[in-house]
Amino acid sequence: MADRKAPAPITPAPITLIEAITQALAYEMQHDDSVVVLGEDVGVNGGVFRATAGLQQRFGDERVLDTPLDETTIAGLTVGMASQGMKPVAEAQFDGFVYPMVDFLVCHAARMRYRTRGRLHCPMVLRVPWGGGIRAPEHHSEANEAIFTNVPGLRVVLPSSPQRAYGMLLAAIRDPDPVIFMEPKRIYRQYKELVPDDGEALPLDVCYVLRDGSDITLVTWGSQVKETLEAADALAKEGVSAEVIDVATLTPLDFDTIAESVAKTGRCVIVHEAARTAGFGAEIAARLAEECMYDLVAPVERVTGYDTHIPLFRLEMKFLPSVEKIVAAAKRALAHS
Amino acid sequence: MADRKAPAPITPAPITLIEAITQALAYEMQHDDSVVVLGEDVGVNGGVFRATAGLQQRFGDERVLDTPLDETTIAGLTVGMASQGMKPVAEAQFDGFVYPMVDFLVCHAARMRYRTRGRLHCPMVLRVPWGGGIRAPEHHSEANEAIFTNVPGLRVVLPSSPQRAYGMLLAAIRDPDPVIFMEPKRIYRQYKELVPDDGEALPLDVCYVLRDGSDITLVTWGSQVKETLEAADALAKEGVSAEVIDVATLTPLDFDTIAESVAKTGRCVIVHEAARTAGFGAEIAARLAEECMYDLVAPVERVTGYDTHIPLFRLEMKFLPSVEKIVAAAKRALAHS
Amino acid sequence: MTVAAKFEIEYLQYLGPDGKPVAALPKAFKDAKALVPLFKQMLFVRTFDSKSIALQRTGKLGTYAASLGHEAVHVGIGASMRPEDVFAPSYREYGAQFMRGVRPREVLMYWGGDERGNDFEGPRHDYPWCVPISTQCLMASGAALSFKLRKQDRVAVACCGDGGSSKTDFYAAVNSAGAYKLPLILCVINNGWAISVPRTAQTGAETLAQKGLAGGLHCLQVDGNDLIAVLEAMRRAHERARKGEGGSVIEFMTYRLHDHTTADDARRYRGEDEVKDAWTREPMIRLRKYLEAAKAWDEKQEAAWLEECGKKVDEEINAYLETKVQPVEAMFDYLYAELPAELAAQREAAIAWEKRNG
Amino acid sequence: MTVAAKFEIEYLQYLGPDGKPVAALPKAFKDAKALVPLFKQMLFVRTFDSKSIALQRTGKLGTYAASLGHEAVHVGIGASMRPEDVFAPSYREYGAQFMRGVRPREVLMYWGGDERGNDFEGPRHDYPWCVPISTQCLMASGAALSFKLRKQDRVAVACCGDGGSSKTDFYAAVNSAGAYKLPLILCVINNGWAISVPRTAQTGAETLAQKGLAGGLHCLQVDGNDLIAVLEAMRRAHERARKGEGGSVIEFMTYRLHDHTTADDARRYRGEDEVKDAWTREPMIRLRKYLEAAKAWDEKQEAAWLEECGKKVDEEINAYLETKVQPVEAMFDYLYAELPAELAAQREAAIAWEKRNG
Ligand SMILES: Cc1ncc(C[n+]2csc(CCOP(=O)(O)OP(=O)(O)O)c2C)c(N)n1
Ligand SMILES: Cc1ncc(C[n+]2csc(CCOP(=O)(O)OP(=O)(O)O)c2C)c(N)n1
Ligand SMILES: [Mg+2]
Ligand SMILES: [Mg+2]
Repeated sequence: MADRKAPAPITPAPITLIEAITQALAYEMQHDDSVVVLGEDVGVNGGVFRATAGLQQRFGDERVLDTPLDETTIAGLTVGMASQGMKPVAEAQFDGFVYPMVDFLVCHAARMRYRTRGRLHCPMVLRVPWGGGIRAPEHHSEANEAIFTNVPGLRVVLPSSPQRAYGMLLAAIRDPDPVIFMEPKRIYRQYKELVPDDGEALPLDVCYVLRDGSDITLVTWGSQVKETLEAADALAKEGVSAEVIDVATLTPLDFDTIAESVAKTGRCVIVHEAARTAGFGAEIAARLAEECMYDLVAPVERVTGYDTHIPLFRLEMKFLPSVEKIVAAAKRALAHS
Repeated sequence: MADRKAPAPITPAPITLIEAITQALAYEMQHDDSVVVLGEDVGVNGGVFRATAGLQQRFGDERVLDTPLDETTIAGLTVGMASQGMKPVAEAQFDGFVYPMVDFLVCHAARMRYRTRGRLHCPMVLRVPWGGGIRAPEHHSEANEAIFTNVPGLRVVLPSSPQRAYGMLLAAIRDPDPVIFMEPKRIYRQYKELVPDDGEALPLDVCYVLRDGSDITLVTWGSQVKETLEAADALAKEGVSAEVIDVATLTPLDFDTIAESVAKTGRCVIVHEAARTAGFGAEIAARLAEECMYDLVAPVERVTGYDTHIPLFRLEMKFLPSVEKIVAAAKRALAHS
Repeated sequence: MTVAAKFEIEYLQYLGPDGKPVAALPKAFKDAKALVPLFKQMLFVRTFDSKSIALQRTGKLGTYAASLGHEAVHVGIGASMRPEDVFAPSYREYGAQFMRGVRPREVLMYWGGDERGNDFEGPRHDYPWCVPISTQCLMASGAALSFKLRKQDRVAVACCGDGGSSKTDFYAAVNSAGAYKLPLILCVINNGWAISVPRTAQTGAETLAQKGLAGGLHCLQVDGNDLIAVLEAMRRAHERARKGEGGSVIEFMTYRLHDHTTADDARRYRGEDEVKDAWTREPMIRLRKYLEAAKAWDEKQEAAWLEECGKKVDEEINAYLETKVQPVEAMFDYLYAELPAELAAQREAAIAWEKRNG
Repeated sequence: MTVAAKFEIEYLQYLGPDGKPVAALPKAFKDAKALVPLFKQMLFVRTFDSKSIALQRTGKLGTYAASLGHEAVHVGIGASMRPEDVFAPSYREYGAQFMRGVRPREVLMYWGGDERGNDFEGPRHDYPWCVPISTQCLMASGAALSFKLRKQDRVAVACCGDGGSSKTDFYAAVNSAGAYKLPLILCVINNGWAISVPRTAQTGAETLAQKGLAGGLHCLQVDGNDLIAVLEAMRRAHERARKGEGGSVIEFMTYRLHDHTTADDARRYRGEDEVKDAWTREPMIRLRKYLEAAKAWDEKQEAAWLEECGKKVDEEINAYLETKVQPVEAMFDYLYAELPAELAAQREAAIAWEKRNG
C-alpha cells in the first residue's frame, strides 16, 4: 500500500505486447482511481498470461479483484460497476470463455446508453487473450471476434504490436463506451518495441497502415499481422509492392483507409484466422463490392481459417493462415490486370 | 393419453406459418418417440406464440416439458438430451433471449461430433421466434442470426412461408446435427398456404428461388421476403424483371444458386433486417466480390437495418427495410450498365 | 452423525388477511398513522394499473405488465430505500419506482414503445426496466460492489420473480454478493407464476428464500401481502447491508392477480378458484382494515384520495399521449458518446430518407 | 419466530489421516479386502500422473492437468458407477475414467493435441473432457432428464471443482435436477484452489455442499481423502437416484497437491506450509495403513504392483507416442454427419494445399 502513489516506472527498454498491456493498465490505474481490474486469477497470480502481474501488490486488492469462477458473473459485475461510475477492466481468461459473457455484453453493455437515452452508460473494457498458435488446450485458441461485430454499441479492438497495445488499451479504458479488447496471445511475447510510458492513447477509429505499397492491399488484424508483413516481404522480393493495413479496430470500422488503399492498388487480400464464412473479412469484402467495384482489377481474396473449429494443437498450424497462403492469394490477385 | 396414437389430423384448409410449425412438431412427435419439446410456457400454455398449442395434451408432459426460467438451462438440458440419443426441440421464447444459450451452442452443440470424432453427436433444434415488426417490448424483436453464422458445426435456418416452415422444420428435427431454426414472427400469421401434413421434409442445403427474373437478383430471408416480393412486383410494373431468392438456410450456404442468378442478372440487392455491419448479407456480398466480380455490372447493394439497435416500437418501422428502400436500391443498381 | 452445517429460515408475518396482527408488531412500524402515506401510495399504484390496462385495451399502449396484487411488496421496498441507494427493477415494480421519483408518464412511455421512458426523473442512477429476466440482479451486485470498493454508504436492491429465481444470473448475484459480502438485497417476488409456469415447476426447493444459502446470504421468507412484514424484512436487510454484514435474499409471498401482461390470457393455464382464493389474501384489504381499526383511515378519506389518484393518473396519461415520436436520428444519438464517422453517414442518410419518403 | 425451513448437512468420514477408523464403518464397505482393487487403481493413477508430468516436461505432451491428491475421490466415484450410467468429467478425473474403460493413451492423446483422445473406449456414451468449467454438470442434468423421460434405470454423475461450483452452469444443474427430480449426482471436488483462487474467495457459503439446498437436492459433505467415505457417499446418492428420490450435491474435501496444470506455478500464490500440511492428510497413506492393519496389503505387494503399473503406463505412453498425426481433412470429417457441398470444396482445397505445400 505504501507505494500506491509511487511514480510510474520509466521504461527505457523495449517491451513485449503483454508487458505493454501491463504498462497501460498500471498507467491508467495510477492516474484514474475509478479504474479497477477484475477477472479470474488476476490478483496474486497476476493473470495466467501475467498481464496483471504486480498490479495487486501495487494498487491493493480493492483495485485488482479476483472473481469467483464464472464468466457471467464477471460480465454482470463489470456492467454493474461501469454503469455506476467506475471504469472496470475485466479479463476473460481465454477467448473460449467469452460466450457466457455475450448476454451481458449484447443486452446491457451495448445498450445501456441507448436504452436510457444517455442517462446511464457503460465505460468498461473486456480484455480477451485471443486466437490460436500457442499449442494450448481446447477453447484456448479461438478467433471469435465475429460474434461481436454485428452488435451495435460495442467497439471491437484488436491491437497487434506493443505500441498499439499500449496506446489502444489506454484509449479503450478512457472510452466512455464498452470496448471488447482482444489480444493476440500468439504475439504476446513475440518481439519487443520501445513503448514510452507517456500515457498517450492511440485512436480507436482508424485502421493503421503498416506499410505503404502500390500493387496490392493486404488487410488483416491480430496475430496474422506478422504473417502478412512477412508475406509483403516475400512479395517485395519478387518486385511486388504490397500495402499492409492493420484494421486494429473492427467496429466501428474505418473503411475509408481501406478504400483509399484499394483505389490505389486495385487488389485486396483480406487475412484473418477466424473461420471464413461470416468472419469479419466478409464485411470488408462486402464494402469493397459495394463501394470500390470500379477500383478493383481483381476479385477480392480472403485467406482465413477453414470453416471448421480450430483443431487441437497437432493440427492447428494447418488451420491458420500462413505466409505461403497469403502470398499465393496475392499472386492470384496479381494475375489479373 | 388415450389419443396418443391418434392419426395425424388431415389438413385440408390452408394454414399460417405458425400453424405449420405446430403441424410439423406434431407430425414428428407422432412418428419419432425420441422427439421431445421443451421451453418456457410450451406446455399447458402452448407457447406464447401458440407454436406448441395442444401438443402437451396430445403427447403428455413427458414429451412436452415446461422448463425452469433459464435459457442456459434450456440449452444445457437440450444438449445433454441430444447427446444421449433423444431429439429435443427447444424453444427460446424470443430472439432476445438466445444470448445465454450461445455458450452451449458454440462450445458443445456445434462441437460434440467434432470433439469426439463422431462418438457423440447432437441432433437438436433450437426454435427462435425471430425479428421485429410486431410492436413488441424490448428484446422481443431482434434479428441476431449473425451471432451464429461464423460458428462451424451449426445450421442456421430461417423459413419464410408456411410450406417451407413445415418442410424445413421436419428436416431440422431429422437432421443429426444441431439446427438453429429462426422463425420470422412478423409473418407467423400474415397469410395462409395449403400445407399437406405428409411428413415431407424440404432440403436444408439450398436457397429457394421464389421468382425468376433476368434484370436483377434480390436476395433475402425471413420476414423481408414479403417486402422483397412486393418490391419485385413494384419493379415489374416498371418493366424490370427481378429474381427473388430466399436464402432460407444461411449456413452452410448454398452460394451456387445465388451465383447462378447473378451470372444471369449482373446485379444484386441483398435485403436483411439485421444491422448492416457484419450482418450475414456481408458474407453473400463477399462471395460475390470473390467469385462473381466479372458477372457484376453494378456494385452490390445491401438494404438492411441501420447499425443501431432496433428501436422500441414507435420507431421500429423506420429501422426495418421497406419495399421503398428495396426498390430504391434496385434502381441504383439498374442505373449502372 | 457429524453435522457440517445447519440452517433455519425465518418467516415474517404481522398482519393476517383479516387485518388483525398475528404477532407483536416490530418496533419501527408500530405507528399505524405512519403507514398511511404508504397505503395511499398503494392505492395510487392500483389506480395507475387499472387505467394503464384500460389504455392498452384501447390500443393506446403496447404490452403492459400489471402490478395488481403486488402493491405491498413494491411500495414497501420503495419505502425502505434511500435516494442514494440503487434500485434495479424487473418490469412491474412501479410502486417502488414511484416512491423514488419515477413518473407514471415515464412508465407509459416505456410500454408505449419510446426509449425516453427509461430516461426517468427517479434517481438518475437507478436501473431501467429490465426485460432479460434477472440480469438486473447481477448488475445490482456489480453496483453493490462499486459501493463497497468506493466505501459509499449505499445499498443496491434488485427485484425478480419466482421464475426469475431460476435464472443463472440470479444465482450469480447470490454467489458474488456472498463472495464479496456486498450490500445487496435480492427481493424475490414470488407471485406464484412465471407466465404459465407455476412456482412448483421452477425448483425442488421448499422455499425460494433458501437459495441465498448457496452463497451464504441472509435468507428470509415474508408474507408479501403484509406491508408491515415487507417493511420489517427490508429494514433488517438494509441494516445488515449498511453494517457490512452482507447481502440478503428475501422471498416475498404474494400473488399475481392479473394476467402476466396484457398479451397473456391466464385463463388458459390457471383455475378461477385459485385466483378467487388469492383475492382473499391480497394486500390492500388487510391494511385498510388495520388502518381503519387504528382510526388512521376511513372510507371518506379513501374516496377523496381515489378521486385524486384518478385525476393525477389521467394527467399523466395525457402527458404521455401528447408525447411526439422521436425523430429517426434518435436511433443513432445515444449509441456512443460520440457518433463514429461511419455512423454519422448512416444517420444523415436516415434523415434524408425520412425527409423524402417518411 | 416462525420457521419457514430448516436444514442440516451431514459430514462423512470413516478413516482418519492415520488410517484408523473414526466412526463405525458402513455396512457395504466393511470388508478391507474388497477395497484392495481400488487401492491398486489409486496407485496406478498416481503412477500414470507422475509419468505424464514427466512426459510434459520433456516436451512430448501439451499442458496436462494432474490428479495428484484426488485419487480417492476419483477412484471412489468410478467404483460407484455402472457401465450404463453416464459420467461427465471435468478434466482430471482419470481415476474414475480408467475404471470405466478409458485408456491412458486416450488421456495422453487428448492432452497431446489430438481429438481422437475423446473417441475413447470407455462407455461410448460418457462425455469427453470438458474445458468450459461446469458446463458438464448441466449437460449431465440433460442426460439424467433423458433417462427419466425414457424410464431408463441410469444415473448421470458429473464432477466439478470448488471453483466450478461458482459457475452459473453448476447452479443451473442444481436447479434443473431439483425441478425435475433427476437421477443426477453432482460431485464437487473441493481441492482448495481454482488455479490461484482459494476456496474462500469463491463464495460466502460455509460449505459447498449447501449449494444443493438452492434446488432442494440432497446435500452431503465428505472427507474426499477417505476412500470409504467417498464410496459410502456415492452409494447413498446412487440409491436415492435409482429410487427416484432425486439428485445430490456431494462436496468432497481434498487437496490439489500439484500445480493446477503443468502450465501453472503454484508457488506464486500458495505457501509451502499449506501443501506440506495437506500431504499429511492425502488419501493413499491412510488407506495403505488401514489395509496393512487389516492384513489385506503389504509392502511387497505394493512394490510388485507399482512395477506392474510402471510397465503398463510405459506401454500406454509408447502407444501414444506412436500415434500419427491426423490428416488435414480430419478437420472437416467430423463437423457434420454429411459434409455440406460448400465444405467439401474447402476440404479438397485443404488436401490439395497440403499435398503441394504441407
Ligand atoms: C431471459 C428471458 N427469458 C424469457 C423472458 C420472457 N418472460 C418475460 S416475463 C417471464 C416470466 C417471469 O416470471 P417471474 O420471474 O415469476 O416474474 P413475474 O412476471 O411473475 O413478476 C418470461 C418467461 C424474458 N423476459 N427474459
Ligand atoms: C468457463 C471457463 N473459465 C475459465 C477457465 C480456465 N480455468 C481452467 S481450470 C480453472 C480453475 C478450476 O478450478 P476448480 O473448479 O476448483 O477445479 P480444479 O482445477 O481445482 O480441479 C480455470 C479458471 C475454463 N476452463 N473455463
Ligand atoms: Mg412470478
Ligand atoms: Mg479446485
